Formats: sequence, C-alpha cells, structure tokens
Amino acid sequence: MQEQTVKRALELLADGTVNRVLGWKTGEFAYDTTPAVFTSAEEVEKSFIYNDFCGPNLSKYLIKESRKEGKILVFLKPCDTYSFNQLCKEHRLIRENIYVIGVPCTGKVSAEKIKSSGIKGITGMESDGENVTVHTLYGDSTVKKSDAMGAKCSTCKSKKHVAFDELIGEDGEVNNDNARFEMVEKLEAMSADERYEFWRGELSKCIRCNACRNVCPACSCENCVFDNPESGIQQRAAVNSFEENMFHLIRAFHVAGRCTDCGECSRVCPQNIPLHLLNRKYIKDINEFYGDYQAGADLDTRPPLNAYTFDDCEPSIVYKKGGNE
Amino acid sequence: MDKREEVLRISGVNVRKCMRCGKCSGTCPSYDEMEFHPHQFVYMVETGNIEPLMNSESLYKCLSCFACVERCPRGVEPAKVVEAVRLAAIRQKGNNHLKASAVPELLDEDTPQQLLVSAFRKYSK
Amino acid sequence: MQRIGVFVCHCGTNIAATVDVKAVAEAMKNEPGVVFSVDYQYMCSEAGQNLIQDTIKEQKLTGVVVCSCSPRMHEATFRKAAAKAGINSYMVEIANIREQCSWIHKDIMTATEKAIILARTAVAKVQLNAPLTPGESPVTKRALVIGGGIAGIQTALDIAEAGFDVDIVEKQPTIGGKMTQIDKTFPTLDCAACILTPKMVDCAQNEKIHIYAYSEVESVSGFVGNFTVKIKKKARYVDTTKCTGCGICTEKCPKKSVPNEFNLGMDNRRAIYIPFAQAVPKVATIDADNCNMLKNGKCGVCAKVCTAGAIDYKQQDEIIEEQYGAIVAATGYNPISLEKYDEFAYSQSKDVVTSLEFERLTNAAGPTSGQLLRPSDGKHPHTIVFVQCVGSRDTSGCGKEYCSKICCMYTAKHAMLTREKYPDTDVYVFYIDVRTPGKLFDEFYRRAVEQYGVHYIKGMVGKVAPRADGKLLVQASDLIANEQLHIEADMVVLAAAIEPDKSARSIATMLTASMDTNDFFTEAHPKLRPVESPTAGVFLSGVCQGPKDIPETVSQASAAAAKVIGLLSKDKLTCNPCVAHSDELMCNGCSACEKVCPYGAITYSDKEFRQPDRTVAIRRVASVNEAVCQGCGACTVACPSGAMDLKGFSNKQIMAEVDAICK
Amino acid sequence: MQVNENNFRPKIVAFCCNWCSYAGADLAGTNRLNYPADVKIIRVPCSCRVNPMFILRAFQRGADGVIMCGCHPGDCHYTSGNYFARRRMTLLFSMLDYMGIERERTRVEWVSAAEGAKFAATMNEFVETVTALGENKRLEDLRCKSKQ
Repeated sequence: MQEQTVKRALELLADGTVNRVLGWKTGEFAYDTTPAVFTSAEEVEKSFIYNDFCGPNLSKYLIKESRKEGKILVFLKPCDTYSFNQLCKEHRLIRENIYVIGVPCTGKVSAEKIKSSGIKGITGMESDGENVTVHTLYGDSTVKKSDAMGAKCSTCKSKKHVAFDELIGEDGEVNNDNARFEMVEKLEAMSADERYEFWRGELSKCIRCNACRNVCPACSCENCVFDNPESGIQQRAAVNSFEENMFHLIRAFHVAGRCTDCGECSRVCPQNIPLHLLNRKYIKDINEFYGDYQAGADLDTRPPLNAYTFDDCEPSIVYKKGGNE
Repeated sequence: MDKREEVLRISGVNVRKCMRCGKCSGTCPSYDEMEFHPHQFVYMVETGNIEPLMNSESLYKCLSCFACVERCPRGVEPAKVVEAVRLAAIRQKGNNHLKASAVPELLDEDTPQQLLVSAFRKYSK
Repeated sequence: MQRIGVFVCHCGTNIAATVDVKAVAEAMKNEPGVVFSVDYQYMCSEAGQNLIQDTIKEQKLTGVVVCSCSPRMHEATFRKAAAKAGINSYMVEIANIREQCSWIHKDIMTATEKAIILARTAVAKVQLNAPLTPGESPVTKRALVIGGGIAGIQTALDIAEAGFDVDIVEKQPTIGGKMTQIDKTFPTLDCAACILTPKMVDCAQNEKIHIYAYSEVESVSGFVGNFTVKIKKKARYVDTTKCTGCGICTEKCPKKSVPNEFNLGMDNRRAIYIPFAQAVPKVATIDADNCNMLKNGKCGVCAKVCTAGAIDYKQQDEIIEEQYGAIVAATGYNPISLEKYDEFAYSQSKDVVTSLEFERLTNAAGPTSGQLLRPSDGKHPHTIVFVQCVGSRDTSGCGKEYCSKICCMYTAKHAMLTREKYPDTDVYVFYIDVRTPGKLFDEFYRRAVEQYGVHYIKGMVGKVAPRADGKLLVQASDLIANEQLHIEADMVVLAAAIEPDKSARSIATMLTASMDTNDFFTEAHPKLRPVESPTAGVFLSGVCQGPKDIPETVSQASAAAAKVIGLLSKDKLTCNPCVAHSDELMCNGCSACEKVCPYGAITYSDKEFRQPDRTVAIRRVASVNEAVCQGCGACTVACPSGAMDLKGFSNKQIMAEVDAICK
Repeated sequence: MQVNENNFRPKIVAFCCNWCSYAGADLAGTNRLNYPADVKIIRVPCSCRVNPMFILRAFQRGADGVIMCGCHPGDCHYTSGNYFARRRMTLLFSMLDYMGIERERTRVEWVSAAEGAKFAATMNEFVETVTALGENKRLEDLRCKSKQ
C-alpha cells in the first residue's frame, strides 16, 4: 500500500495536478504517526507513510488547506471520507482545490489499546496486517491486530468510500450491524445512578486540553462558542465551573446530527475518556427517533436537527424509554 | 358526617355541574312512579335537602337504568346521586329495604331468582 | 454600565394587595446599575408615564424596568413613554408581577420574594439591552378574504369601497354561504335572499373585487404586508368565460339522483348543476364524482346541449399565485353531526330534522316549494316539537361546551312563522334557558309566546321514539309543572349546535393564526382587538371567531374591513427590530441557519476577511434580511458557532435572566 | 403533595414562548389559578429560541428543574419553530438521562394561549415532581468527584 500511495502522490505532483500532498508521516515514535503536508517529491519520498498506524483523520486540515493556492492531494480512509463529505455539505471545503484518493483500511492499531492490555516500555511496533509485533524494553511480544485496535476501528461503521476522485485498491462495504452501539446500549440498560457514576468518573478525568475539540472535524467553527465572549459561555478559567462541566455536553450537542462517528475525539483524548459514547448516543437516538441517518453519507439529506416531521415523537419519549430508574 | 357530604362522597358526583335542563327527568322511564324525579335529586342534594329523599319511596323506584347518566349533557350522573342517597338510607341501622325474611314471600315461579338476588343486594346493606 | 430606573406599579390593589411593592422598590436599589427605584399607584396612567419620563430625564437613565402587568398588556405603552423621554424604546423591560405573581399567589411573603426575583431578572436583562431601530417593509395593497359567506362578502365590499383590490376565495361553486339557505331572518323577518343576493351581485360587479369561487387556499407564506398565497381553482369542467348560466345542461343531464347539498340532501340535482338560481358566479359546475363522462367517458350530453360550447371535460385544477398585504379569515360554520344523539332519532326518522333543514322546508326555493310538509309522507304536520341546545352547552363529549348563540332566536322564528302560516299547528319549544340579548330580540321571543301561542316548556326532551304509525313520541320533562310529558308529534326540529368549518383548522395552520380548543380562531385581545388574529396581518370575520348571528357577523365583517383598510392605507410597515443578526467574523457559512428559517430570510455571500497573519481569506458568510426576519430565533440555536444571535433576546441576555433567577 | 421535612423549595426555570405559553401563563393569572412561586418564567419569542445551553446553564446555576413551554405542534406562530424545538429537546433530554441526570427534572409541555388551566396544572405537577426529587446535585458539578 505504501508503494502505491507514494507512487500516485509523486505522479500527481509531477504532472502538476496538485502542488501539495496531505498525508501522514512518522511522529515521535514509529507507531505514532502525524498528519503532514508535503510540498515536494523529495519530502514525499523521504517521509510519507501509509500503514496500519495512520489513524488520524485528515479531512479537517482541508478547511485551511483548500483555501490556499493550488490544488492539494489528500489520502482519505473510508471513515475519513464521511467527515470530508460532511464538511463539503457545510460549505467548509473548496472542493475544486482538492484531489481525493481513497485508500483502503483494515483498521488502525492503537498504541493506547496495546498499552492498556498491560504491555509496558514500548519502543516500537510493526504490523503485518494480521499481527502486531510490539518491541518493548523487555523484549518483543505479538498481539493480534484485531485486539490492538481502538474503539474507533474495532466497531468500524464503513469500509466504503463515499467521496473520492480515485481509489487505490478495492472499495469495501458499509457495515450495518450496529455493533458500534453496544456500549451505548449497555449504558442505557444501567440505572440512572450507575450511569451518573460512570460519567462522573469519566468526565472527572478531563483536563480541558481541548484535544477533542481541536481534532474533531465537526468542531470546525471559525470561532468556538467557548472562545466567544458574546456566547455567554466563554471560557474564563476558574471563574466558575460551568464551562468545564458542560463543555462535553454542549460540544456533543453542537456536533449532534453532524458527527460522522469518526472516533477521533476518543483517539486523541490523553485521559482516555470514551467521548465517542456521547456522540454515538446522539446518533443512536437520531436513528431511533427520526430514522437512520449517517452524517456525511451524502451531500443532500437534511441534517436531522435542521429538519422535522409533523408526527415526530414528543420529548416525553425519554420518560417512557427503557433503562432502569 | 353531614348527610350532604356523605351523599356527595359516596356518589363522587359534582352536582354543581347541573345546568337544570331536566333531560334526566325527560328521559327517565320510572318518572311517573317517582315522587322525586332525577333532576330533583340532583337539585335537592345540591341544596342539602336530603331528608325527604332518604324517606322517599323514589329511592326504590329508580331502575338504575342509567339513561339519565347516558344523556346528561353536563356529565352530572343523576343515577349515581340516587344510588348514593339509597345507600345512605339503607346503611342506617335497621333500615334495610328488603329483609331476608321477606324474600320467601316474593318467590313465585315467574320471577327469575336473579332478580331477587339483585334486589336483595341493592336494597340491603 | 447602564443607569437603570425601576418603577414598581401597584395596579391599584391588583399588585399591591399581595406584593409588598415598597419592599420590591427598596430591594431593587441594591441591584447593580440601578440608580433610581420607586413604586407608584398606576404606572400606566398619564401621571405614571410622566413619572417615568421625568425620571429618565432627571436621572439620565439609559434603561428602564417597569414591574407591572404582563408585557403583552403595556409593554408598548411604556416603550412609547420612554421614547418620548429620549431613550430608545427597546431599553425598556417589563417584570410581570401581576399575571405571573400577585394574581396567582396568596401569601404576601412568597409573592414579594418572587416579585423581587422577577424584577432582578428584568434588571439583569436591561443591563445587556442595546438600542434597536426597527426597519421598514412595503405593503402590498391587496387583500384576500377566505370564505364567501355574508361575513366575507361584507368585508370584501367594505375593503373595495375604500379603493383597495380584494379577492374572495370560496370553496363552493357560488358565494353566499349559509345565509343563502336561510329563509327569513330574525328579528325583522325579512327574507334572507332579498337582502343577501344584491350584495352578492355587488361583489360580482365591483371591479375591485375578484371572486375565486370553487377554489381553495393551497399555501400561505410571507408576513404582514407581504403575503404570498397559492390558490387552487378546482376544475369545474366548464369554461366560466363562456358559460351563460342558461341552465339547459342542468336540465338535460341524465344523471338525476345526486343528493342536492343546497337543500341538504332533501331532494336531488344533476351531475352538472348550478347550486341555486341566484348563484354568483352563475355558471354550471360538473360534479366529477357523479359525472358518467368524466368517470367512464360515456355520455357527453351537456357538451351537446351547450350552445355556448362551455363544457370542457379536460379542464384541470389551476394554481394561481397572488400577493396580499392582509388576509381575512371568514371561514364560517356548519351544524354539528348528530350521530352521537341517538335519543333524538335523527338518523331513524326523516321527520326529525335539523333547524337548517327546517329552513329549507319552509323556503319557497326549497324541496317542498315552501310548503311545510313532513319529509316522510309529504303530509302537513299538526304537532311540531322544537328541541333547543342539541349539542350545545354539552360537556359530556358528544357536543360542544359553548352556547351556539343563534338557536334561541331562530327557533323562536321557526315557531312563530309556523304558527303564523299554519295556525292549526301545535308548536312546542323545549328550552333550558331562552337567551335573547340583542336589540328587539326578547320582544321577538315574547311575541312568539304571547301573540302566536307557541308553547315554551322549560325542560329538555329525553327521548324521541318513532312509532309505526308515523308519529314521533316525544318524552320530555316540564320542570315547572314537575311532570313528564309525552307528546305525539308529527315533526321534531333539532337546534343543532354549530361548529367552525372543518377547513378552518388547516387554514389557521397556513396562516399561523392560533385557534382555541373548539377550533374557533383566537382574537388578539378578547375585548380590545376582537377582529384581529394575534398573527399580524390576519383578521377575523364572522363565525370563524365565535358563534354570531347575521347582524353581529356583518358588524364584525365591517370592523375587520376597517382594520384591513387601516393596514393597506400605509405605504410602509415598521418591522419588529428584534430580529436575528449574524456575526460575520464568527460565521462558518455552514447553512444550518438557512435550513431552519421559515421565512427564507437568510442568504449567503462570499466575503473577504483579513486574517491575523495579514493574508486575506474569502469566506462564505450568512446575512439576515431584516425586513423578512420575524425574529423566531430558530437559527440562533441551529448555529453551531453562535454567530447567529437574536436582538432583544440575545444569548447573553437570556443567560443573564437565567442567572438572575437561579441566584 | 409529599411532606417536605427540610422545607425544600425547588428553583424552577420555565421558558415560555411569547405567543402561546406566555399568554397561557398570563391567562392562568387572569383566572387566578394558583401555582407555586418557585416557577419563574423567561419569555422567549418561540420555543425554538431555547438553546440547550440555557437549560444547562440554569441547572449549573442551581435550578432544580427546567421546563420549556411552546405552542402546540402545528400552531407555532412562526410555523415550524416548535418542531425544531421538539427535536432538540428530545435529544438533549435523552442525553441528560443517559448521563444519569434525573429525567424528571426536564420537561416540555405544549400550552396554548387558551390553556391557562393547563399551564397552572402543569406547573403544579412539575413543581411537585421536582420537589419530590429534591435538590439538584448532579448537574451542578458533574466533574468534581468529591462533591456529594
């Protein structure tokens, strides 16, 4: 895959179709890749990578990049194309300035997941697509790739590209088994007290680093409400606790109906808060109340929060719903 | 307890809803048998004039057919008022309207036994 | 920092009896920004308004809080007063300490405490108020009247009289409405047709009036002064420009057995028909459900006999779009269905009729040519029982809770006319109350009793039982004689309750006009603005607002016309300045606001913005057309970045209110 | 009504749309229909003006219950506002429930300008429900683990 992607990047740079390439390069550690813009063939040859560690969703970077001079090439995994589409739908990208190559994905390895399985002192990792070899200070160990994937990939919603100019490899299928809602269902089945304890435990870990907001393709506002003095909820550290308490609730509501479930929020959270469970709750509710809706699946369907039908359910449906008191 | 209160409590009827149209009495099949008619029951209970009702044979002339309840445009339910006064009357000591000893006398071949049973239920505590 | 003055009204004892107004005024002195606080007997009086104005000048106030009745009552009054004193009228906020405090609480402590919180909340909001300037929008000088009954006709004639164009949309093939079916009118007993048909003709001939008969309103968009309405002209299958109304087709049509709605199904008409002789417009209409030609292509007689060549079997519904400045609802009424009243045997016996059917039976153009004959056997009835309040004042769920208002009078009329024409007839009227408030109304009723010998019996009919011999056995109570009556009647006439026309509900929805629980349109104020709907630019005429007789309907119709004329005579309307506003620096251009805007007030454009790094970026940003925006605020919540805010109800203002309440 | 030993009075914020529910509240006043003084009304042009942020803010500032009232679906003065509000509130309430916040603290009720009695009855009922739940501790500070 690496060879094919590099080859196409070099070709498109050479024939002048694009003047920049948005892709991944190795970060501090080999398993820790980072998004990067490559402006020359030399840079691409030197550090462009595409492998099982390229988790980051590149679509959000296009908001700025597509407004720059010339066309940019971007490599998008299937789930990233949903974010890409959603951004196009919201007029955030200048589509003409972007050349999209869809790249296949079999799930990305999460170092956090591997660490959480008890492996310590990691110095490096390699994946052959089946198994991940983890080099540690204490010797190598092997983990099955399927066990090394984060929440983002272990419950992949789609292997199908919904937007691209060309594809490398075979296109996959949309996954309709709703397995991604399992954890939401589990929470729903708990008692209110248990749910409260769960979320209090999780949100108590938040350090308000804003990583979730910064990585989220739906959180692409020119100026976030939390930074806006006119919004009435501008963040003023330590003045009161509202902003931090409510940050995740409001953030989740703001992206409701727009979140494509790309899972980046949870991937980047340094405190490992399962933030995607908030977004998935909204997605699940929207599907149940207003019919199936996948943000970013197309460019035309009205977002569920900006639409209505005369016989929508009443808010009192919440009282009638399952879950224990 | 005050008799009026008692009747209102037993019946669960809000007699103030009555607008004095008289449809209950217009529809009553026992009208001519009764000394006090359905609309009078409602009115007299409203004004607290219960004694004459308690002592009246009308209590036992009401068939409980509920035509008045069915047709009352204000949902007053006069039959329930009559029933409540009847209950208030027979619940008084020694005031059973139909005593067990009187039943054999009433027996005859043409009278269905069920009628006697329900009459007994209705007129005795 | 604002300089705020707080004015606490006693409203006589309305507020002062339950709220310690002095304590409220005193407490407000400690609120941030408040430089003056006082209580006064009647804030809305001239002296009260002067107090506000003088204080604004003396204390150099920038904001005013009036603690008084509901802002729906006097917000405008106090805004005007403030404006006279030289501050922007939108720097005034009302704390509702009457309807939402003194009137609902009994304990002085509790009410005072709440009043202080409400006042504090208003102060917190005023702190963040900004002066607002209303924009202007033009007025389309044309009115639409929905419904062509006497209410709609009168409204249209009056509007046209003032020189404005007006369109009537009527769903029936002719205008005229219920009044065309009525025989005589109380209390003067002039014939309905004689007074109505000239007005119908006036409508047709007035060049300012355009009649869309056999048409319905499809959709309404826009707002006061600028409504856009789609009208569906239903296919008549007759070219109205060619049809002369000669009526030959209606005689030759072979389909003879269609129940005639004009006579309430008591006789038949053809598949092609003109509802009645004086119909306006007088053109034929083919009833597609009953026409053989339209159903299976076999017939075509009407086309053959029509010398004008007006028949067009291929005619289609037509949609017309028109602009209006004002809309009048005059959708009228219908008698309720009596199927839930089995006891009166309406569906069992032909001789039990509704009052409207009785009108047709006594009308010279009716099925019996004005002879009062029993529908069952065509014989002359000797005993007639009228039952009042059938379905009116009924809380049992079968009928309507309200009094239908017109039945007492028309029943007296029916009884009187019957006795006059047929003195050999015994006429009984069973009533619960006889309600005759109106000029010459009680006199009229008494005449029926005293002069014509109608038997008025206080009591209600319990049961009507048709007998095999054709008689109707009426069982009823006479409450005054305290006896039960059994009357052998030949006919029973039921004064059925009236209800708003079924179409009113969907029209109200289109107009965004509110309705009460009975589907009558609500007025902007029950006493002071009785012919206006709370929705600006929508007016009410006739029974669609509540039960009315003809004189009252005509008065209200003219009143509605006066209101419409007042509106149309303006060249420009002042808009509500509390409209949405987009902060371009914050806007993402994502189109969420546009999707939820019911008025299409939001547009997008690409604009250049200087970036912090001194480059220039082009961004798509939203802007609001302030003349079109009505200020609902849907966009402000749809906007993820908070770029969209609502003037007068900004995020910060509402949050300040929340904070003040929860403090 | 449940007997309240420590005399707890809840703080209730009611958002009412100007055209129907605020008028309904006024009608309740005009008809002298009692409901507890714990309810304080904020007038908004339409239920669709109610931002979930306002509701969360109220809870954070110590409100024990928040109720939103608007025109009945189909009767919105602005045609469609309450339909949007209905979806927004449904999802928000579901989320609050999901986070373990007592679902009875939030409510939406459609009250027309003619329904003064319904307004008063709704408020009585809501205040009773919230009073029974007691003080709102959960939303005030979801983050601090120590507070109880």
